[in-house]
Amino acid sequence: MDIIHPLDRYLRTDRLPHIWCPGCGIGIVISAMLRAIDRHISEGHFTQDDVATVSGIGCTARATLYLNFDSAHVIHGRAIPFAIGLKVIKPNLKVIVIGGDGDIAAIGGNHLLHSARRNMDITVIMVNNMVYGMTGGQVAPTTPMKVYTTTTPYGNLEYPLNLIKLVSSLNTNYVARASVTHPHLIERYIYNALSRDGFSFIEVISICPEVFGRHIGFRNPVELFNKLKSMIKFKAKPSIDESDIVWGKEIVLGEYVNEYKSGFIKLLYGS
Amino acid sequence: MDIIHPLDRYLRTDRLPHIWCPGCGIGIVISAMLRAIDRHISEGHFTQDDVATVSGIGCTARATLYLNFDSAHVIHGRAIPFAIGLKVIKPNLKVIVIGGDGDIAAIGGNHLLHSARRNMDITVIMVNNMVYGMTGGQVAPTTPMKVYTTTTPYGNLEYPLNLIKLVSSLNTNYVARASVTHPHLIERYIYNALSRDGFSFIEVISICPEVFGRHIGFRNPVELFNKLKSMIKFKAKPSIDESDIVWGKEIVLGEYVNEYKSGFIKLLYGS
Amino acid sequence: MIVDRCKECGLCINVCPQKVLERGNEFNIYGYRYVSPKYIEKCVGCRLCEYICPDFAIYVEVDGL
Amino acid sequence: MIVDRCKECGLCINVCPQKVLERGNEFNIYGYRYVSPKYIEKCVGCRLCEYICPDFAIYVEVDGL
Amino acid sequence: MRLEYLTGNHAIAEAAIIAGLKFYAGYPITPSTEIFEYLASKLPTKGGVVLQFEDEIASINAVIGASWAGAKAMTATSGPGFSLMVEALSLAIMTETPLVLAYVMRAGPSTGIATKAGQYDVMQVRWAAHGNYELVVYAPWSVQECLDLTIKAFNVSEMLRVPVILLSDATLAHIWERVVIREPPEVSIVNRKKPKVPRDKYKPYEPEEDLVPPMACFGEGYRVLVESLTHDERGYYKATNEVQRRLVWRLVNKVLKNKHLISDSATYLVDDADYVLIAYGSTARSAYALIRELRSKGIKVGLYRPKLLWPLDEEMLINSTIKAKKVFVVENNVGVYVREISRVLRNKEVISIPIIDIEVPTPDEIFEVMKEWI
Amino acid sequence: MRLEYLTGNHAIAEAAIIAGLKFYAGYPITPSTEIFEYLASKLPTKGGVVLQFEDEIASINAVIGASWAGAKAMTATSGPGFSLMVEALSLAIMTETPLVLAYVMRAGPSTGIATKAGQYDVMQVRWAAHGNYELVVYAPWSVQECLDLTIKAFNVSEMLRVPVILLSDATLAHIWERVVIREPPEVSIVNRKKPKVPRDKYKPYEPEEDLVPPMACFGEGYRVLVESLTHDERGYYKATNEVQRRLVWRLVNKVLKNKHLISDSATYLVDDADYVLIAYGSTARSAYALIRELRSKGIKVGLYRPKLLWPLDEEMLINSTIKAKKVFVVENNVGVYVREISRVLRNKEVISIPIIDIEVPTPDEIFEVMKEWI
Amino acid sequence: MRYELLIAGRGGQGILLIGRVLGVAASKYSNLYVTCSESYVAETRGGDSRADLIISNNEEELDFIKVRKADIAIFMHQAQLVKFSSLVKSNGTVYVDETYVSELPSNVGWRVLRASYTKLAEREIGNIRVANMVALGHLIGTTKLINPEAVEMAIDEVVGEEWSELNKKAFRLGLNIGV
Amino acid sequence: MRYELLIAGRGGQGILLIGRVLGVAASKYSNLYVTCSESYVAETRGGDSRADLIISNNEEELDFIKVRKADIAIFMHQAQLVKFSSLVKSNGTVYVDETYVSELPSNVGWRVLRASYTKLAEREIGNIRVANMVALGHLIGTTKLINPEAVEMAIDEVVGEEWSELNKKAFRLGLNIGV
Ligand SMILES: Cc1ncc(C[n+]2csc(CCOP(=O)(O)OP(=O)(O)O)c2C)c(N)n1
Ligand SMILES: Cc1ncc(C[n+]2csc(CCOP(=O)(O)OP(=O)(O)O)c2C)c(N)n1
Ligand code: SF4
Ligand code: SF4
Ligand code: SF4
Ligand code: SF4
Ligand code: SF4
Ligand code: SF4
Ligand SMILES: [Mg+2]
Ligand SMILES: [Mg+2]
Repeated sequence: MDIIHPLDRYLRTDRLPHIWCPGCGIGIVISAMLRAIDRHISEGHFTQDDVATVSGIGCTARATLYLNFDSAHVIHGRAIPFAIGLKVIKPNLKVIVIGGDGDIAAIGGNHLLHSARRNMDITVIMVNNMVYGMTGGQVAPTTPMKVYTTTTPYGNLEYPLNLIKLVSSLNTNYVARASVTHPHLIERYIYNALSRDGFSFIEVISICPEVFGRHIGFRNPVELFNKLKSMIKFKAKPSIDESDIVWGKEIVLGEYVNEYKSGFIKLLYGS
Repeated sequence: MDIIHPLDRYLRTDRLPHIWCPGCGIGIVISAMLRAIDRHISEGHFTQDDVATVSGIGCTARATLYLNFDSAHVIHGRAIPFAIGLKVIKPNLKVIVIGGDGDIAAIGGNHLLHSARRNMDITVIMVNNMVYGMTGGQVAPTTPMKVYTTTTPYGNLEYPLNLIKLVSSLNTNYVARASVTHPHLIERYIYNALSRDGFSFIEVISICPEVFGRHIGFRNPVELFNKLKSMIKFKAKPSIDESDIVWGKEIVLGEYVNEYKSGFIKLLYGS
Repeated sequence: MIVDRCKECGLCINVCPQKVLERGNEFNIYGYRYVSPKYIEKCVGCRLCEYICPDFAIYVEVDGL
Repeated sequence: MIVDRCKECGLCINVCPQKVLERGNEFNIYGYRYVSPKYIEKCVGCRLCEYICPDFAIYVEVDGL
Repeated sequence: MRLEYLTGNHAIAEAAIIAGLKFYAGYPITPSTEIFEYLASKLPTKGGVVLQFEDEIASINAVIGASWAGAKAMTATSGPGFSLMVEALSLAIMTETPLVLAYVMRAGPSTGIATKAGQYDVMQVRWAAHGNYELVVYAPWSVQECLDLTIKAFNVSEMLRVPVILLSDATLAHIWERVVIREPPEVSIVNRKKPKVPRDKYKPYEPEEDLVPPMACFGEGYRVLVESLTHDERGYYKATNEVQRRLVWRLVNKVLKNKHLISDSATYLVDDADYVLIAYGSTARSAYALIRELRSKGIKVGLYRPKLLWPLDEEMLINSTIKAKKVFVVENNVGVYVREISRVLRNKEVISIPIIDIEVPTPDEIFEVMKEWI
Repeated sequence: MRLEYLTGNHAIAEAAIIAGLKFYAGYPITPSTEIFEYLASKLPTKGGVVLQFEDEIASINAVIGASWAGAKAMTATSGPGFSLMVEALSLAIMTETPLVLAYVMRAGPSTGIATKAGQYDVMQVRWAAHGNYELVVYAPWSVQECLDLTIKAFNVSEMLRVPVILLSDATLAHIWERVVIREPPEVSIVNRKKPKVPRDKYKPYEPEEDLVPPMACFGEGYRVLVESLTHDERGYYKATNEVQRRLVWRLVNKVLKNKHLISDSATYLVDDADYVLIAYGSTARSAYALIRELRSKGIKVGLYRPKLLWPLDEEMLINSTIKAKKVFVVENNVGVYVREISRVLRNKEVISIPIIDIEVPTPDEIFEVMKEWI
Repeated sequence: MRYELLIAGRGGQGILLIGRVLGVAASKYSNLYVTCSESYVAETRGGDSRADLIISNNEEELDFIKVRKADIAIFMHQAQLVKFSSLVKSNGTVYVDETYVSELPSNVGWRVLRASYTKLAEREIGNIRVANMVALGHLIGTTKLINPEAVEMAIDEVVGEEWSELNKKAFRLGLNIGV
Repeated sequence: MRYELLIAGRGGQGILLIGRVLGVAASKYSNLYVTCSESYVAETRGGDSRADLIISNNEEELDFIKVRKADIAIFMHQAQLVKFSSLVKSNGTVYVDETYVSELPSNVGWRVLRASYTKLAEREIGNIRVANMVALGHLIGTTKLINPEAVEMAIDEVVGEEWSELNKKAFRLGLNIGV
């Protein structure tokens, strides 16, 4: 395996190019995540062998296939319990769950809720593209109201889930929102998440030009990117009340919860 | 069927006495619920034939067996989707889900979350006895930390779920907490919940002398009742920040969310 | 009182502000010593006992209203 | 550039503050006209292109540091 | 009557509308999703409701609820989703809830190859739920049959108060064929029996002679009781041998004793056949092609094709193979339904031809194995 | 060696500890809960972890994760819970994850009678997951066997990298019996094979001659890839016929070809028997009692008792019934495993004796049916 | 040697404890094989409680897990005696607690041993809850099924330290009935 | 009458649309029976795209759902011609888009009809995306498999109003090749 790109050592380069469509935001997230991990590794906090990535099924979930860590690409919605099994047995592992909004928040919602409540020591990175990408554009719990999708051809009637509010209502150590329009923030938040015990959650607002873009009339990646960018606001200390995504108007990025309580693993094994 | 007790018309009296242990709080909740329904019926808002009750499995869930409405006693955790199926097809029904904390918040947590998010027009009454009663005393997501149960014989390590916070983080119309120590409040909140569209959620703190009582050394129903009563605080307009249950110290009752947004059914069918 | 529904839990006795109720000495068909309104003359009709009874065993009839 | 990884999405062109990059005219083995750093002399090494590329196709080597 | 050019998935959706579908709940999964999407755009125009839920578990439970509200209701899924629906399937069986489930098979185990076909799940569909019961499973082999058997699935489901499964696969789901569409009164549509007695005499699980109880629904004033516990005719829980036996055997027998009403199969040139090929679903197309080819070479082969997969019509199977010297069972899996065939054809040589092909076994692949035996 | 007086559920838990269990995840369900509770109090003292999850789905997925972290891991459940675990069971099969699942059957369908027994789920346990595969199922008939077969279940699971199911029932779960407990080295404990090649040569799904790949776990530096999609030896997704065939057939054959290592059954007086009763689990106790009684009256009956229910050891079955005039299959259900028996014993009269009894069929009940045939 | 024992009474009379102690005594301290199946109705007070034991010195003899025809029975209450008397052999040995059993079936050839276990427990030990151990003592003392020391070890193990002396006292009381 | 048709090319060349239009034309407007199975690789651009059609006037003749030996084929690109040429009968009729196909296999007896569909589309219609309809026109014009009016009705139905004129124009262009 030739290493060319600076992140290639973390990639199964023999499997590139990946399956993601041109301009899909998922690759941006993974790239930022690898830089965050790389920084930890180069700072000596852990090694490449200590990292485990776990994902369910979906476009986002495919990420683990390309990563040169111990990885698991399991079933739709169940990455979190798999990850907990790993973490409890090998507490030294840095266990990272990567998944789409359907994977993590629809079918996997209950595991998100309860692992957050337990302050279980894993990091969950949810790529929110506001749609089911892999299956071709159905409504997601994160889809803005009124949007036409293949399963809501008369417009979505459901209020979108605010993951920041949900996860912050639980007992977690870290909750942040980033966006693919700002890769540095993704990197920083993932870095910060990996720097602590307990449960950490990062929502990354992403672009899916192929499917979501088509639904809202922005098939061109650059246009969709710029459209998203226009809604983004960054706040150093945002309040949870301002976390609702108002599509077309405002999406507030920032670290919403930032604490250092004991995680579940410490309670289980002692320190 | 002779009608003796004023609520007997709402009961399948041929099945009484019910299975609940002496002093179990569930009966108090059901009694209050029937009074709330009776008030609506006597005020002409709906009829006995318009009421549907649905439950999963658990001691609490057994309630539907005794109720003289169209009722369903289905499977563990799945009362909410069943109820949605009913409501969407027969929007005139007043659909009430009754369940334990395990049923609604553990295995059924995802359905709670997403139906609340949709502001789906059903009323969910969750009896929180902080334990799995029916299966004999295992830890529940609501069990206070450190409590010894049959599956946490070394003490519960998990932070208990605050349902009020969770449901309030979603898009619901009504969120309230009552307690079996104050039957009037249960009745009033259920009455209020049934007076509106959209999703309504009532948590009732209950006593399970048989199992939870045994775990914490309060097997006697009266003692457990008085112990619980000593923690109860009522607030007319409580804030969500004070909704955490601090077992032994403080449990704040009140109406946490009280809104009249359009429910899902109205969005679906128009008004 | 619907004696065969009473399970002798004592909650009604506990909440009655007038100390009207007492555990009886007789067993119902399920073997519980059901509650009886021993000092019924003291009852103020507050219905707390009815509302607290988990077994639909006790209810209050207010006469002469 | 790792030309065979590029998918012609244009995001790098969009974010480059210096307008260094342009869509090329040649096809890579997957049929995409990959990006090329046409005005590389203008590059300030900000790495925005590297960070934004979803395909690990472009990276920046900063010489002489 | 009208002509359409549709895929298998479209035909299932179209048929559901014709059969009177009023509620669809689902969760997207390849290769079944087009059923959902087709209905999402069409059903609301016919007064029905289509909802996407948070997962398959919610979907099927909502379908059960909707059926109890009086609607004809369905869902569609594939392997991983079906596996999640199994617990509720057992509930539907126990509570005798009419519903239709379209199961579009893909290559497994686990996530496998989502876009590709196989017939791996033909045993699963029969045995996956806990407890003993009979349910009804139809397997179409063409787009036309996707349509016809879906209508039949609804009818049987309403008639017997039993979940009915339409078992398709990824290949059938996505081929396009001409279909003839007939609407009522050109096709007959069956609706569940309603109570004939007044409310106070009605018992929700008291069967009539056909072993099927009339069904009152929510909001009709009958105070019905949907009960997942072992229950008597009133729906009251009873933990006794007597009640358990009566209930379980009735659930089984109401399907078996009415088999004549639901049975469906096709034969092709079996009368003089030395060899009978047995195949179902898309694979039967390949077997059929091979038979046509071999017949043209003078080899006497025939086809027995069960459309009703479960319960298998044993009599039909025996009669259709009575003269055959050998019976071959061709499946796009490791050879599983063949177990059922050999169980029934005890005195016949039964040869399994399991051909895994992510599209569909080809006639040549089948012949490759078959030729060793003839 | 030590003596204990335990219930079936306790014995399963005790055996798991002896076999090296390090992780239990579960969700309470009658009648399996005592396994969980026993382990919750004992396993932490042996360095293991016991966790209650939000549902059965989370539980089994956590078990799979823990197994990939290198721990021996298990869960226990009953019908409704098992039905929820099926999707992940398919994942465990696909990813060749060793795990043990104790399935304590109760009366179904659906919620049924939670506290009471039945053997309804003996087909479900084999066929419930989507996709084709073989898994291993043992059925004990006594508390001692709950212990012995649980240890065996762990050993086989590690040896073949396959989920193994211990199939008990509500009756067996709660009877108390004397058990002899042996710990290593008195019993042998098998651990999964580890890679013999360096990291860069290692392929997580490359089998050795026994068709089982050595298993590197997370955190051991091998960069393993757990893959639910159809995958090649490296774990790379490949949607081709070739890869799908190779994988599916290997998953099947690694169990079938190693059947001699896992086979287990018992016979009692079959050598001269005119009639052989076949029974498994708690019902076999009743059949055995009946045989003892009939033998004392001079009637030549014997017992064949498969302990390995799946895959059925066909050879053993045939050999054990070779002289019998008639074979009776006694089950506490509507008669389901008998299908498997008649499939195999093609030339033998096979009579089904299905007796639903919420405790266990009695010898008298069995004889009542049997006497019509002898 | 193979015995079937039936122990029955009302919930709350400690029926299952008799079975538990007997089982431990036989299997762990007497090298006997035992199968015990317990049944009780959880839901209402005063329902049936019953333990079926098969005890043998030969493992092969442990077959059906329930009592078919009991060699020995203890009935602690009239209701269960009526309900289960048909399960006892016509020449079986039957122990009854006269406190709660007043009528015996007439048409059977049982050898009946009786005493007022509950009253005895109340009077001699001051606790009616150990009436079960008095009955057990009576059974062991008269049948010699198991060595009394084994039973006492079993009591220690099953009931826990706090209550074991009290129970053993009751057991010894029963042992000496009629001696 | 039973024909097997194979239509193949690269993703993006509108292969499936040819199949779709043919299918509708045959089944809805010509009273023929059709089976069409489509295959394509979604994941990377320029992968294989292929439609297999069986067309017959007798329902009984619709058996295997894929092409075994095509009577007629359209190859829009060299890569797929190479890959799938073995699926065409040795005496089959083959249409090739000369724009992208330069070499034909020599050892088969195909009747080859060729034109530069893409170039024609670009030149005459001003849009290379309708090259597929040019090819279809060529096929219909020369085989008379289906009435051209039926095809035009199918085009109207399948491509939608906005694009139907353009496509029909291309189709007619193809119809007239070599006329
Ligand atoms: C149990 C189950 N149900 C459904 C599916 C089909 N499925 C695969 S991915 C997916 C959703 C993808 O959406 P998301 O998680 O948001 O990921 P994205 O593709 O948008 O990154 C679905 C429904 C499945 N694989 N398993
Ligand atoms: C799928 C499934 N899992 C587990 C069970 C067993 N079970 C029945 S009730 C229950 C929990 C009861 O607790 P809760 O919901 O809090 O109700 P409570 O009895 O406390 O009122 C469980 C785990 C089941 N019936 N179904
Ligand atoms: S479908 Fe959307 S989310 Fe999936 S790879 Fe394409 S652009 Fe990305
Ligand atoms: S176990 Fe607890 S919750 Fe259940 S009926 Fe008894 S007291 Fe109530
Ligand atoms: S109604 Fe009477 S008896 Fe009941 S609580 Fe009030 S005062 Fe006491
Ligand atoms: S509250 Fe009801 S059940 Fe309890 S003692 Fe009083 S009357 Fe009896
Ligand atoms: S690194 Fe150079 S090429 Fe890249 S974005 Fe910055 S200026 Fe442009
Ligand atoms: S961002 Fe990457 S993939 Fe996109 S055009 Fe630039 S180099 Fe190519
Ligand atoms: Mg998504
Ligand atoms: Mg509870």
